[in-house]
Amino acid sequence: MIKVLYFARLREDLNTDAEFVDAVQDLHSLVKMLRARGGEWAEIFGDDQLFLMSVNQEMADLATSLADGDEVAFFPPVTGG
Amino acid sequence: MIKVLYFARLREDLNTDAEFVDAVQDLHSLVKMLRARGGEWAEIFGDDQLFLMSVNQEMADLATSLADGDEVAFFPPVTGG
Amino acid sequence: MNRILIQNEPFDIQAIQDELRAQNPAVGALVTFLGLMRDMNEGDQVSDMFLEHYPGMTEKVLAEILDEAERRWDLLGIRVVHRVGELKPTDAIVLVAVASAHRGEAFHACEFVIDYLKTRAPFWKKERTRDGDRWVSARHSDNDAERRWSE
Amino acid sequence: MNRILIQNEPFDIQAIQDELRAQNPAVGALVTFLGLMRDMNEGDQVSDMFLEHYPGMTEKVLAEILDEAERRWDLLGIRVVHRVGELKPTDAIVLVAVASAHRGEAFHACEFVIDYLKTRAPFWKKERTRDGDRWVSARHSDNDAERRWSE
Repeated sequence: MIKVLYFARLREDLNTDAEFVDAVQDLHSLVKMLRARGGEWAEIFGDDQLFLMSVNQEMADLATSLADGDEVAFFPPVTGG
Repeated sequence: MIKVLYFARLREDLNTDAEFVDAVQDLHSLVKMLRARGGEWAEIFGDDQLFLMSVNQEMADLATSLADGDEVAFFPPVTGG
Repeated sequence: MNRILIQNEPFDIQAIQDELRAQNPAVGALVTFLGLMRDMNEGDQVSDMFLEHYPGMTEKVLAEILDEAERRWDLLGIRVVHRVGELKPTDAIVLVAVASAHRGEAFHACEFVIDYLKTRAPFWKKERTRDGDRWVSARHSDNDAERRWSE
Repeated sequence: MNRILIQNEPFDIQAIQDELRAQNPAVGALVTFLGLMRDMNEGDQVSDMFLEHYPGMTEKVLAEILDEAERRWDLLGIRVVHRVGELKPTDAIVLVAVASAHRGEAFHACEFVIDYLKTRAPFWKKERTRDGDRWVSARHSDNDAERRWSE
């Protein structure tokens, strides 16, 4: 299983803060799966300007591979400081 | 008359903190006059790396002209901060 | 030597600066950046703000930024404190303080840390305005500021 | 808006920083440089220091530097405090604090003011070492730091 977290605008728009999904090969596969849910999911995960990704709390990209037990997070561009 | 002030190492080496001298045309003439005193005076005012000058509390150079009542100061390169 | 704090409570600016210089006569320069909440953003009045973050990753990203700053410059201590949760205009949001023997290094490292924090640390601001709540958009100027450091 | 203080007494860093942000929700960034006395200089242990200045001219030169900073950047207040007289290692010698809406301007202006102060304001340091008293020499690196601003 992979733990998936959503933060900020994504958490609100998707109405989800965390879920577990079956392990997939890489972030590309995971994003494709989320996009396939349609509605808000298709909208957000269809535009790579809208989200950033991390795997085990390190910034990642679509090519980053995944393993069982990984923690993935999706969130908008950061605006702290 | 011109008021002449000396600061820091110059004040110590020349053993003078302030004096009044007769008005001269410019800083060039004043420096020449001070150099002519010989000893430490000749040494310091013979090497333009050793002193900076101001007239009425504004940085000045040898070409700066002087008028009766001016306040001139001589001091080493600054080291504050 | 370095310390990173993410907290809901206001922080004590003086205590942090004092700690960096205390009993260290090698410190010749201390540069402190304080980021404060303004009451205006993108032309709108903002009455208050909520700051969300990704606990765990935030600390990890900040620790990497401080490590990189220490690789680049000779430093004698760095402190980063970032508030999360509810904030009001004039509240201090973030503090970055850097101690060094000489000022050039302290200035560069302090600006480097806040520039990288702005583009890499997982914090998100939500503002409350008269027209409702809104998530703050990332600024292009912040990306430009970060890019300077890799030139 | 700006204020320059030359004084024998220690200064209150927190009070100065508070004053610059107090009741001004337009301030988004406050950058503070604190210059401290180190116990080593040019390889020698320094036990204490005497700071001399040219009263009147010091304030005049600093006021010109602050005017120039305000011409170059959009600022919301500058404070400069410089101690003179007897100083010991770890004592704060000088503080430059700059408030602005955005951090880039506050950083630049703060560094500009201290760089110009170092090369233009009539202060002189005399150090006490085991080998006796000595006047501190001007640093080439300070002249280089100043020159950057005219490029």
